[in-house]
Amino acid sequence: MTAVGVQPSAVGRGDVVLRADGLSKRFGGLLAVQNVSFSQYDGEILAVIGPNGAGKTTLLNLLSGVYRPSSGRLHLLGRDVTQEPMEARCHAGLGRAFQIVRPFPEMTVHENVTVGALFGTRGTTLGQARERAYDLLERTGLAAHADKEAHELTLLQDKRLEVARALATQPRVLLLDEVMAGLRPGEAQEAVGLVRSVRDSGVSVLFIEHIMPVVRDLADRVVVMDQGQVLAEGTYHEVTANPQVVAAYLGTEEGLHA
Amino acid sequence: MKKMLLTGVLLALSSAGAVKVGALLPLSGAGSVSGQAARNGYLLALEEINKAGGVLGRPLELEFADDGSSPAKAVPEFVKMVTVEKVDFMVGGVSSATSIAISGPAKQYNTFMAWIGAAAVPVEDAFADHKYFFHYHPWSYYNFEAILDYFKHLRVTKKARNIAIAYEDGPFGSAGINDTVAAFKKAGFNVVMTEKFKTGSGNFGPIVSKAKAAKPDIFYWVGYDTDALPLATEIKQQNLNVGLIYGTPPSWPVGFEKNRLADNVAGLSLWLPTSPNSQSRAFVNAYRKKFGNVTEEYFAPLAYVNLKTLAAAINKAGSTDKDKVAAELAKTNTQTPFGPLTFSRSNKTRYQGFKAGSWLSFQYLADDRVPVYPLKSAKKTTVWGR
Amino acid sequence: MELFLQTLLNGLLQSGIYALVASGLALAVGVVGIVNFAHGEFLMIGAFLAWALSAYLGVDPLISLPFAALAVFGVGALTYRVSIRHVLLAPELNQMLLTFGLGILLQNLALIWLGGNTRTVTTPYQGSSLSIGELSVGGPKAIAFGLAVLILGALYGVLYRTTLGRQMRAVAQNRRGSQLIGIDVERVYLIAFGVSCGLAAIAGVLVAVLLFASPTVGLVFALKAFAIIVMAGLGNLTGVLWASVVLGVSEALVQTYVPGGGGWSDAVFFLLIFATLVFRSFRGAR
Amino acid sequence: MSRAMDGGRAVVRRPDVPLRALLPLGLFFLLALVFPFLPLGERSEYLLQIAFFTLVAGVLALSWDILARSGQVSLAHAAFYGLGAYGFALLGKVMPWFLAMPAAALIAGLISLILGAVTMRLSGMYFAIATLAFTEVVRTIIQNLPEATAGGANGLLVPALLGGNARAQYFLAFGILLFTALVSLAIRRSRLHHAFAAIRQGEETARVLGVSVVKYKLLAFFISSFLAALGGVLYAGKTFFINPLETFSLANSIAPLTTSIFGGLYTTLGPILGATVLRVAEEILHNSIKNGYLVVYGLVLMLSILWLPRGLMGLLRRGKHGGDV
Repeated sequence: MTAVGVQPSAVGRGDVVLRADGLSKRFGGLLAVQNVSFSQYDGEILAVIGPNGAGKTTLLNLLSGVYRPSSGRLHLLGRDVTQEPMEARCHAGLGRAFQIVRPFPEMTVHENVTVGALFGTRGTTLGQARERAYDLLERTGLAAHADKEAHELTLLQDKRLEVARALATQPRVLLLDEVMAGLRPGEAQEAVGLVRSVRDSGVSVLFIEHIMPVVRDLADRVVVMDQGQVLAEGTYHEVTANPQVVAAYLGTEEGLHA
Repeated sequence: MKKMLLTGVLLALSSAGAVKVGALLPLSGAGSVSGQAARNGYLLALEEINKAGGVLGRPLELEFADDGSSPAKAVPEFVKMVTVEKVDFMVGGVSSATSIAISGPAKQYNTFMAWIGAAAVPVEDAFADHKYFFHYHPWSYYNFEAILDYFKHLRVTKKARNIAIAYEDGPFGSAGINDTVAAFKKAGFNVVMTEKFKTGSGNFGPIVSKAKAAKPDIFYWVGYDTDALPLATEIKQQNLNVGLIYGTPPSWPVGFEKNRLADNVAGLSLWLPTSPNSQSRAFVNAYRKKFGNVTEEYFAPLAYVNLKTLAAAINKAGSTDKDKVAAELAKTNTQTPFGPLTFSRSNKTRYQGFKAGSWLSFQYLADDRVPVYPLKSAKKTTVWGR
Repeated sequence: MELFLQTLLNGLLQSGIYALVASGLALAVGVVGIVNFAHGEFLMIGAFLAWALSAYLGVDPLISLPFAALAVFGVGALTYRVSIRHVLLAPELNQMLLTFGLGILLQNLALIWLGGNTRTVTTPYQGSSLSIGELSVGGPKAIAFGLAVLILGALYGVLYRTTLGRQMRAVAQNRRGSQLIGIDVERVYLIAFGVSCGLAAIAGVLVAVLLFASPTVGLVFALKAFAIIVMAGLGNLTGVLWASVVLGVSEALVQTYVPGGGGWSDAVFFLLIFATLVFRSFRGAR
Repeated sequence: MSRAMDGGRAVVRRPDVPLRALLPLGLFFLLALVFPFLPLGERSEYLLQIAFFTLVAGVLALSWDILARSGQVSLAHAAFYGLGAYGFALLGKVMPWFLAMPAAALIAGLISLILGAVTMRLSGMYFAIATLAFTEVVRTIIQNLPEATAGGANGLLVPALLGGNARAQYFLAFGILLFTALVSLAIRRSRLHHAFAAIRQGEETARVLGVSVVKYKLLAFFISSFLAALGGVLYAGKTFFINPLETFSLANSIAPLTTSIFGGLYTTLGPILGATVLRVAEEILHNSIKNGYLVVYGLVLMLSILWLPRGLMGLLRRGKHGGDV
């Protein structure tokens, strides 16, 4: 076992923080993800887009450890985590926020974040975790709601909580699964600001998104998936100019600029 | 607590000095059938005793406590009887587990106990060194003596040789089963099958199939009333060719005698309401007068005898002094619905009442239970199945 | 060979009782998600109804069967209205405590009114059997098995072929959503719970004929029924039959071929269930 | 830690468990401690017996609740209670009671790890029935052991605890309940509380946040079973006799469940209060309604859950906050 929580200094900007090599996932006869390879660099915001059923969420589940890949390897901060369970990936520096928010319903907002802070990094004491959770609530604009129970929050607040909790684990890479879904345009803009501030604090972000303007505003680089495979990779403008990508999106009802 | 005082006006006036007896019974829970039967027996005895002038010229007062068929409930109830109600004597006791549980406080308070049930051998161990422990019900090993005696008779009269045994897998059926098998063998029988079953499950198919292959003369089962009909049904359906079906449940199902499947089924009881014994007839009449029906449960007359003999002993002792009453109760020699009662040593306890000779075997014949053994109390001879 | 075949038959016949008791519970717990710890007590009511009608009015239990079912359906519906309804939205544990209290209540009411005695029903066909060579098939148990198949089949049909059935499944999956699309959720729950209790009564009537009626008759079978429907997988009605058969036959095999096997039949029953659940959970792992 | 933004903190940072929350619990134990010395007159010895079994019920309920906090609603509590009782009965023959007691609990705790490991992936009804099945299997095995080893179906005589001295037994039970409560409080104030709650409220989410679910689930099992076994030791040493049907009965698995729900789940005081109120209520009913007091008892359980969906603790909390959420 190599060092668990690699210190930020160990990986300089521009280094690869997350690398997928030929990841595949088979469910019975269905190949949901097929030979997917990509790299994410430190400090980068990487978007994964693609039409419905392209295998984006399955890919995210492979990255976070919900599923084990049928073949292929995954490296996190230079360490092979292919066979590691979710909690070990979390300790190794991988955070995740879910598309459908999953707050712990009987905990207060503060307790929710405390859980992330307490278990996300080894050696954190309860006192430290509680302090860090308060800090994060302030950073994510949830401070006023600290003592509310999670089910009392609005959707936007829930999304903030989801991100705050993931950040509490002190990830080096944060996976965001369609966090903008269901938000009003104004709220989405706020969320974009939040993601940027996360990146500015030194966390690399990989996100799945349907809303193309958000992708355009946020992503440094875009990976396009279709039918379980990587179709194209590049900047937003590069991929949207790619005829294959356009074709893939035209084949669905969504369209590229929905 | 509502007083169970059943007495004439005069006696009521002097109730301040009543002699108090506590009865610990399973009035609820698994043992409640026997417990409720015993309760009626006590009430009848109490009425008769107080009508006849009570004890020591004072009324006899009886307090009931429900042990809920559970040791955890029995212990506080027992202690309450002794320390709060301040009873002079304790009677009752049906379940073995609850009786063992109260053996601790019983010794601590040196309680006088005239006990009717609790036939398992560990109870005998638990009370072996208790000075004031009178046990009326035969210990479980006496049951077997009576059964063996009957089977030996069947060997002579019906050439019965092979016995198949089915017993329930709880403490009731399993008590002393190894000794039973050994004793059958020693007496020259072939034990062709020994099988456990789960009481109440109604799952007798496999056992009867197995018995069929073993070709027994006697099918001997140890279980509860819940098992009687399913077993008889299965034996009929699989057409098991057997001389006698013999069971020893603590009680039999209500209405079983009217079922054709019960015909010729035999069993063991301390007492039958049809017993010709004059004491028994008197008991049945008095019971019918008080409660309007006839009980089938032997715990009713057993409780009745229990309280009557205790009251007699107190009267003879002339006081409620435990040693004096114990000395008198030990000298008991009286006729009861079960036959004569005296106290003598058992394997481990000093005062054991009924023993093997008190048991009788009966058969369901023409809608009734008819005694068939021992021959002195038999009304008919055993109907052999083949 | 004959012993072996008879053993299989014995197991199969016993499984009929299991499946019959489990069928009603499968509807309540498995389909609409009401954890009913008092199911055995509804069975007990059915058994006593059969006994009372037979003992006092001389009505054959098979004739009183629909009446018992209807009566207990009523009791179940009433129970739903005054109690279950109020804990549907509460955690499952609250349903457990409520129905557990209900079970104690019903059982002890029976104990007060009828005493703890075991009661048996007398019918002319009780000891009847069909003989095939040396093999014998017990009549009432065969009826129970047939009824179990019939009931499970009918339940399946209703659930997957009728509007009411579709509503039941919809309500079980998403209560609020069902309300939004105009399903009378209250009515669906009431019917499902009532029918579940009615089915318990049917099982009770058969149990009275096959075995006995007593205040505690429901305990043994309700426990096993719970285990069976969970082994089958909640909501899986055909699985209930298969699980019952597997368990019944396994018990019979152990009882026949293992010396002292009768003492191990419970262990086999529950070990199979335990192993199935554990195995399935690990196989289902990603 | 230095990531906090500048500027005034908009949030009041509260302590995890305010001390005043412990007040009712402290009162309970104070009362329990002086109980044997209260001038209860002739009723004192009888009430002491009731109190003993109430404490045991409290141990059982609270230990069950600790497991339930990790989302594992178990019906195997009778198994560990029974294993404690049997372990004590057998070990008590070869070692002094104060060693036999923890040894029996340790054995039960270790066996619980096996159960915990194989039922790891089960939840809800599936978990409940698997644990129930486990209990039945354990019971059957003990029932089928040769009489010479563990008494078989007939059961075992158990050496009396503390020479059968009721008051000494009471204080031992008091000590064990106190120990159980302290364990429960220690959990409440530690990372275990957060791990258990997170697993219960969302197992996968908890794992994503780095909670080692396997470790914490097993830990919950061990602690809970260890404590339940101590309850079993108390029972066995008090009643002198144990047999498989009674010690491993379903009732012993269901009682802690209903008691905890009645008192208030996932709290320290709730299960203890539940055990006390239920036992006292049962005794009062028992003494006032001669025949069929259990009918009323059943009714009380039903009404309680209809009126107090959060148990007695819900009542307490409501009082404290004056009706606010």
